[in-house]
Amino acid sequence: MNKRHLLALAFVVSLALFLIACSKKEETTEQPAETTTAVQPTPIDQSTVGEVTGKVSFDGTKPKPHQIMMDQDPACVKAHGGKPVYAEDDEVNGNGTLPNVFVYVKSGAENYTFAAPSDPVVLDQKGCMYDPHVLGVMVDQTLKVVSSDPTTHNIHPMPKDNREWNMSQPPGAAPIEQKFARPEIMIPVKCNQHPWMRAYVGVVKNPFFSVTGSDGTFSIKGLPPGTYTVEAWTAVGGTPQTQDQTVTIGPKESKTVDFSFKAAS
Amino acid sequence: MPENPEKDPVIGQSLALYLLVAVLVLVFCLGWALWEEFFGLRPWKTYQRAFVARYEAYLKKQVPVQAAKEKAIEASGDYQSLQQQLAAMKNSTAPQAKELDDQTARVDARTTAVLNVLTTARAYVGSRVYEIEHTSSQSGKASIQKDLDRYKAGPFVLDLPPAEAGGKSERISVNFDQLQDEFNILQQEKGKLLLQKAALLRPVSELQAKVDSYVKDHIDGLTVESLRGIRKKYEDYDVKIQQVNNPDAGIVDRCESCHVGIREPVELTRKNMGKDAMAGAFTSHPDMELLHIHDPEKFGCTPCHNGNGMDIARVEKAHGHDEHWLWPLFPKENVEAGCQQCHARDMMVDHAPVLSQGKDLFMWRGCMGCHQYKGYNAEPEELVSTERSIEQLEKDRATDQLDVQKSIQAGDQAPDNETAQKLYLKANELQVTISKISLQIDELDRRTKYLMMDAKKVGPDLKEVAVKIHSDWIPVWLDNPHAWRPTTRMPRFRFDEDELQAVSAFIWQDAIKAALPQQPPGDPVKGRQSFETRGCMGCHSVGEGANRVGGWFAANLTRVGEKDNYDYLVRWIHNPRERTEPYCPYEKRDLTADDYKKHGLPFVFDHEHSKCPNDGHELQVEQMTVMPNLRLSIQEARDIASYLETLKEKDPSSYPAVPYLNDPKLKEKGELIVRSYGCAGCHEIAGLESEKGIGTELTVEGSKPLEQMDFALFVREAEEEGWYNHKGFFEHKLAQPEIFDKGMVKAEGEELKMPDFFEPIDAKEVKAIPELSAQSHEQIEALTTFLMGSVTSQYPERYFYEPSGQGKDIQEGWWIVKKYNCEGCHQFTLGQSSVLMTLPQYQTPDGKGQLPPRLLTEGARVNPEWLARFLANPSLSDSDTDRDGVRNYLKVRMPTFYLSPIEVRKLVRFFQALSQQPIPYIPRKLEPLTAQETDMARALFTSQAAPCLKCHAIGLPAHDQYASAPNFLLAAQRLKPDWVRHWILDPALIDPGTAMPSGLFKQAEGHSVFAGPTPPIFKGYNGDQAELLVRYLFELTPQEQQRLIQMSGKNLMPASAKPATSELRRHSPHRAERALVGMLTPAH
Amino acid sequence: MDWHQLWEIVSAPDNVPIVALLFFVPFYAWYGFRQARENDRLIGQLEADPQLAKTHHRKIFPWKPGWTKEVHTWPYLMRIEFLAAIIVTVLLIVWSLTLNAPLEELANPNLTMNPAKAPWYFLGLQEMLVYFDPWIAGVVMPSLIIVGLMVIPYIDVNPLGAGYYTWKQRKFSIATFAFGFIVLWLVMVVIGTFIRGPGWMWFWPGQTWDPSKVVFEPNRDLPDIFHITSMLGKGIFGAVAMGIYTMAAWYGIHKLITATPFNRKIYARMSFIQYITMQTFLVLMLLLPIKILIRHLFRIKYIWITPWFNV
Amino acid sequence: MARAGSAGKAGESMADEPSTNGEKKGLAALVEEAREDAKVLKEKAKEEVETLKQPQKTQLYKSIFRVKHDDSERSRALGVLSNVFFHLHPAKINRDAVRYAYTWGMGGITFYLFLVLTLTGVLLMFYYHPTKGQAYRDIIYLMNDVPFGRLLRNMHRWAAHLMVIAVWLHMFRVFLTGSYKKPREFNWCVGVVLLVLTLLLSFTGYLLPDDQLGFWAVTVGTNMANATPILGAGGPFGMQLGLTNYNDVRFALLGGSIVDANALLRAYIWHCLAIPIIASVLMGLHFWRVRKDGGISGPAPVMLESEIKPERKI
Repeated sequence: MNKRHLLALAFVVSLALFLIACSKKEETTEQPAETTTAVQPTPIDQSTVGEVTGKVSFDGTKPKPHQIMMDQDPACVKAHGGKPVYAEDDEVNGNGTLPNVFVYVKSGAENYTFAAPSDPVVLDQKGCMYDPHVLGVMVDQTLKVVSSDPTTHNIHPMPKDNREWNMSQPPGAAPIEQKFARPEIMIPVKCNQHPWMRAYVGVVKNPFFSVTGSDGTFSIKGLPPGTYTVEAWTAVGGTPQTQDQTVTIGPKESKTVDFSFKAAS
Repeated sequence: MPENPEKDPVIGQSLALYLLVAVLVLVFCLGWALWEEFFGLRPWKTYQRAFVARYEAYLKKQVPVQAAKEKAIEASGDYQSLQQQLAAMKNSTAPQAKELDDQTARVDARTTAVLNVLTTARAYVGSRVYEIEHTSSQSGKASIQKDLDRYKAGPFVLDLPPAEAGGKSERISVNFDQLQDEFNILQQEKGKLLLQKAALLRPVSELQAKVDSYVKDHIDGLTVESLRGIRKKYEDYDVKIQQVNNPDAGIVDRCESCHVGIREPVELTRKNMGKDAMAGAFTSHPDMELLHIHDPEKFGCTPCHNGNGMDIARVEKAHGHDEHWLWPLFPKENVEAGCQQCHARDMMVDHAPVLSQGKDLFMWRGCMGCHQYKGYNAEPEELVSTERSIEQLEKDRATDQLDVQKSIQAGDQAPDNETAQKLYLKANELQVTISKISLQIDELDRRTKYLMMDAKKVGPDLKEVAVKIHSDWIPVWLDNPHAWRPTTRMPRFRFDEDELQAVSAFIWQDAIKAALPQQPPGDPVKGRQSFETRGCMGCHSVGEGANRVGGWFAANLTRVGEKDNYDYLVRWIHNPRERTEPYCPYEKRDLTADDYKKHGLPFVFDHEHSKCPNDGHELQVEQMTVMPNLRLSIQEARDIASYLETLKEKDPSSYPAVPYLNDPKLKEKGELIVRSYGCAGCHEIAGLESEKGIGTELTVEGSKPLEQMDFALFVREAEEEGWYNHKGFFEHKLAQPEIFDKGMVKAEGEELKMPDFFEPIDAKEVKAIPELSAQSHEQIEALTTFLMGSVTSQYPERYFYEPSGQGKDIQEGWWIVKKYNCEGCHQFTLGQSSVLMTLPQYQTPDGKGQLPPRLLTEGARVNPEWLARFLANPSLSDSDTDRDGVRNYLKVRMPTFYLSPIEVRKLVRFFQALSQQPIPYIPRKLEPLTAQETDMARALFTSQAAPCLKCHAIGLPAHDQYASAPNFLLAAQRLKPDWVRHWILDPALIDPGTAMPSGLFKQAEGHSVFAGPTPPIFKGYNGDQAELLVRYLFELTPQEQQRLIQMSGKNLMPASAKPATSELRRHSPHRAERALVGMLTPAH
Repeated sequence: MDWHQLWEIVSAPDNVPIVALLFFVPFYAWYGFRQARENDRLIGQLEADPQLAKTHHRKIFPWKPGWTKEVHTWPYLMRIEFLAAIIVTVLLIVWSLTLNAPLEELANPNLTMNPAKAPWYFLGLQEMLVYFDPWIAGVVMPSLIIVGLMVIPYIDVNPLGAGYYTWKQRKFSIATFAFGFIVLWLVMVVIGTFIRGPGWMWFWPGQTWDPSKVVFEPNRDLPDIFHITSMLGKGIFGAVAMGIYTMAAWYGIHKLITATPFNRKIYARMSFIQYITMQTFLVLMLLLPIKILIRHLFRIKYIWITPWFNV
Repeated sequence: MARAGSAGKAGESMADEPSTNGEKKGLAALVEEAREDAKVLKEKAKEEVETLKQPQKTQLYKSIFRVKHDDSERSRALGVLSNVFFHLHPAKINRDAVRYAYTWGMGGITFYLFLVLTLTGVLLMFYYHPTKGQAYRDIIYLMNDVPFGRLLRNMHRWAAHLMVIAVWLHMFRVFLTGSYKKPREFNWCVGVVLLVLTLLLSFTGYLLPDDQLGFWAVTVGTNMANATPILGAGGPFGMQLGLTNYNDVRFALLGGSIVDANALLRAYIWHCLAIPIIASVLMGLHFWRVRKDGGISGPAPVMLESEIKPERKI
């Protein structure tokens, strides 16, 4: 072997070594963990908020009130002292307005996040009827079901999007506390032992909702300026129906939105 | 030699340049070959490198995300308290552990000292013992022994370190035995110490394990530690062929050489693996659960997906898309075809909805009417083979009888007693054999009967056409059934006018002529109520187009009044299995009243009277339809029929008259056509009952060589357009069967026979694949998938899914479930929804309460013997059949399917198997109630707080009108006690969404205790109260129930209850629903 | 024109040698005949000038006095051999790297290939199956070809043209061989490869190979034209027809080999056995094109029909 | 044993020597002696390294290459003559015989291709089992797994095709140059047999992958054998001679009535063993005859018509 061969070999070996050295893994560093914090409510400038108010009226012939026969459970009959009880869905106020209408901001508030209030919404069972008949809760807000009756009830919400449950509540038992994780309009609630009992729970993501009372009015306060779709839901006459309206609110503005329902055919 | 004036061209010319160039080119070629070997044919190397890079990058990104999640979990209270607990425990055990460790160390030191001496000594002793054993002379042995004894006597000097903390070292001298003892003692001592330490630390280590796995158990995804582990694995990744090799099945799959991430524990999507086409190769398997069922190490990839698992030199080759590869990769939309070759016996394949749909469609669409397919429509074939067996047995019996005679005769004349006895014995044996054969024949006879009960036809019985149909309507229907009823499964045969007339005439003249009893009209309003609530809509629909409501399984009934006789319709609704005349397969004709009269018998035929009066063979006594009997009163049947009549769009008389129907010449021609088109595959037709299907057998159609598929004139076109493959053939054939007649010159009657099952959206426009509705496309895709998977497998049969036991029961059960459309009303698994569940009248809270029971845990719920009884007769009563045996409070009713015992047995086993319940069922023995316990149970049942009797029926009509749950009296026979116990504790766990509320019991001191206020008698009771109720329910007698009712008294039923109002309420549970039910059917 | 199909056939890996042949054979034919022409010119010169004939080195390759008459094999021949070996190797490697040897589905006796073709070099024989019964095309003919080739040296009595290309001196033998090799063998191979499609039917280049193609193939024999129906009549008629053909061909060939004075000179050198042998092979060889023509032009299947064999 | 024993004893006595005489000589003398030996060895090594500069003079070289490789006439001639591979060639040839225009080189190329085929064929045999089912799998394995397997198979296949072409062209050239004429008649016949063997080699190889292509090609081919007159069941007089598909010549070829496992084995044996051996022998004969018949035929001086000599009668 002569000198040239040696040189060539040396070259090849050194090249190989160099390559090996270069191919060493680059230092793998990991970024520090980003801290994911719990959902913070979007701050709202309270000085600019507006308000939507309105009235829900009823058009056409009033539905004939249907008497509820509670003779299945004497305890229920007793609670009403023998007075006839009528289905809430047939109720129309004396002034031609509708009670039990759930009015809420359907869209327009998606850019805001809201924390669920810590106080629960209470649903009472009184005289084998739900009180209130229509109610709204926010997502993850506690719904507290209490019973003032001497008979056993079971509370059976039948949602489409949320998880279904069905709990028995004997007289004097502790209140049942549950939450709904997903927005849903409306969740019917029933008692399998007293089939006439019916409540509707609206689960929404924002606090902008209201239920009309005996005067048929509602008001939604604390709305930041913007354009909203407001929906009214009612089960008047027995069949659920809804109406939409769009409303734009300027800073500190107060707008009126009126709805008018007919009994479903 | 003279001077060369010119250079010699041969010698002078140099070829060096040429040679050089040639050699250079050669070297280049060799280099090329090397490149090809290492890179050109190894594209997977690039894939793997790319994968490793991308995967690493992705993992790197994932680490902080998961770290944050971990932090959140570590911050949780549970974890913190665990940590504190652990720390406290560690602190408390630490000093003791240290002490133990120190002791161990001292023992170790002493052991070492002993061993130092012992090792040498043992080696010496060992060698001497060997010598003794191998020395032959006794004296030699003795001398070595002596030597050895001297050695053993020692002394061996030991320098031992201190035994106690702070003790002194010692020096002792011992003999060999003592030395060994010393060592053994030390060993024992060490063992004890170690055990002590382990016992001390066990709770600590258990808690430690809990803490360690806490994060892993609670995190969504992988922990940072395991992510790092994966990264480490890939840091030193070795690029090489990744293959699954299963020589047992001949599987060599290298798919994972490119699809590296298919089994990675991290879920990889296309999105996070890059933007180029390669990213598609790096995703995780979309259904990891499938991989858990089918271990890739055993099954590889190609048995399910097809492709060429071995050849990974090119992507197309690996996917088997090159010519001459028989198993190209299944396209995405037909990927489930791969399941079929092993799951051919399953009607329902989990994880494969498309394939399952295809299997179902093959039955529902009536494909099996013409095309044989192993497993489908098995009854007729089995019937034939059963009859053959009977014939053979009868022959054997006759021979045996002759032999008996002969043996006896021979015995009588035998020369000696011994021989005679032998012959008599033989005669006796034969007589026993004959009895056995006779019994076997009886059994087979019964089997024939059952098989005839189970044999069904896809289409209606055409023998009844004359009593059922308005004659003018027949050609209208035959011309294009889809035009008349778009959703029908009856396909369109491409009849021309002549054929149409001939077929119509044949069917009309071939049918039975009889008179039906006249039926008075019913009340259509009531009929509509019944139709919408009795469960008819689980299979049938009404309304057309967008207005269509109801099930898909059976006919749309909107226009049924335009074609059917009212009288026939009433009979059909009242009992669809009722036949005008029974059919005798032996005589191959329908029997008339005369046949019965001849033998002095009344013209009565049903399952109890199913033998032919002429020859004693089993008759077909019922319509071969799957439609069940709803056990409605004749009045309700009239109401429903009247209601259906009101839906028709026009009067039957408005169809053009068809005078030719009675032309006898047309009949002959018609029969030929009907025969050649295989109509008898789906319909019962007089004279054609035993016709065979006219189509090709399709069991292994997917592996039929392409060359043998009849592409007709479309080979070139198909090749150019890329559908010259099985998929293309099936799709085109299904979408438009006549396409392969296009351009062909054929004589009349030679055209392709397969009818059009799917109607083009626009019939005028002729296209290779006509435009079909999305639903048709879906069905074609499902059927194509099914057929593509129907192959002769190249894998050993032991790889097929052919389970025994419960797996087999489930397999067989699904065939029946699909056959009778049980899923129209019932839910078997949570993902699947019944037809009724989707109907509007069952959407409201009260509507949901009216749904038929879900059968999620049916096998665990009911006693199989009871279930068999119930399936055979759901009214559970022989006299009062217009009721539901269990849930009479529901309007919807479990009908009678007249299942044969074969199918009942299969269904019962199916339900038991679905719930992993053993068969036979041996009930748990329940402890009898003491008098005290009976009183307690009564008290609980009648207390105001226990709502059981509010919903559960008790047999009193005034109470049961409100009932929404079955009578407890059924429990003992119907239910299994274990299930009942679980059920009353928390029904929502068994049947989510049930009306039965949870929270009736709470746990206290290891027992379940009633949640409400308990009656005073329970004071001091320590037993399980749920178990008490179960025991009470299973002991419940009618008398006891009466007693309960009396005890409850007013609580159950107020005196003020007025049957009139309650009747009204019962029928309209809530007004909202009532309104909806009205909206269901379109105005007319 | 179905170019796609044509391309598919031409580019099928196993057909590449035939495509190569289509270039090689014309090239080498031209290459050889060019030298033949030069040689013929030289022969003409020498015949015209006997003086030159005595001094000339008589080759077309240049030669100067003083150049060595013989050269060493090493290196002058061997270097060419090495070069050739390298070039062939290169060719093979490139070919092997670019085209994969065909591998089809696993053999399946139940699935007939359409067309089922013999290896390309036997396609000439397979083509003969169209015109002759298998025993002739498959057995007799190959045997005749082999024997015919082997007798060539023994019946070619022409002493001229040994060791150099010439046309002038061997017109008849070269024409005959070229006819046999190029027309009867290579052209048939090409037809068998490119023209014969499914069902061994005739498809012009560019015509679509359609397996379902139906062609009119009347099963007509020569005796049928003359309305001979009895088996015996057919046998006798066939024998007579064959006899007439043999006589005619014999006579024609004889005329041909005694056409020119030079031919007659060669003929005179032939022994009787040589003459008979040559005539036999030539008559048989001529039968081939005639049968092909009869088949294609008149659609006649057999000439001679006997209970044992048909020709 | 005895030998080993005595060697051992000798070794012992040698080892004993220093212990007895050591006292006398002393350590210094021993070192001196060893140094002397080393010197001699070094000299020798030096010498041999020197000779390595002229490797052609080493014993090793000479034992292999018997002649000098320089440009001298003698060396050139000996280089050919003394080489077993080259001695097929004469030492000297006609100057024009090297011309490609005349020979086309087809004979040599054919032989070269035969060598290539032998080499690749042997390698292929390592991976191939001539059994039904396994054969096809082996080919798949060869194509996908064996290093250079694909190249190997392709080369074998294409070299075979090329060989057929080369043989045909070789025959064409031989005919055109009239090289079969006296005295080369017999060698032409050998050539014809070699041509047939080449085709048979290729044909028997066709079946070996056991794929559709080979299967049907061989089916077509052997069906012709079935039609052989007198020997085949389907040929003329076959039936009359009582031949069936189970006792005729095709059965002998295939070892069965259809192309199956036996046919595969027979094809394999013919392809790998029998025909190559026969062909090699005949090739040797062919080459030997070329030499004996006076080397290659030309280019010969043209002959004139006038020079035709009268025929010599036997």
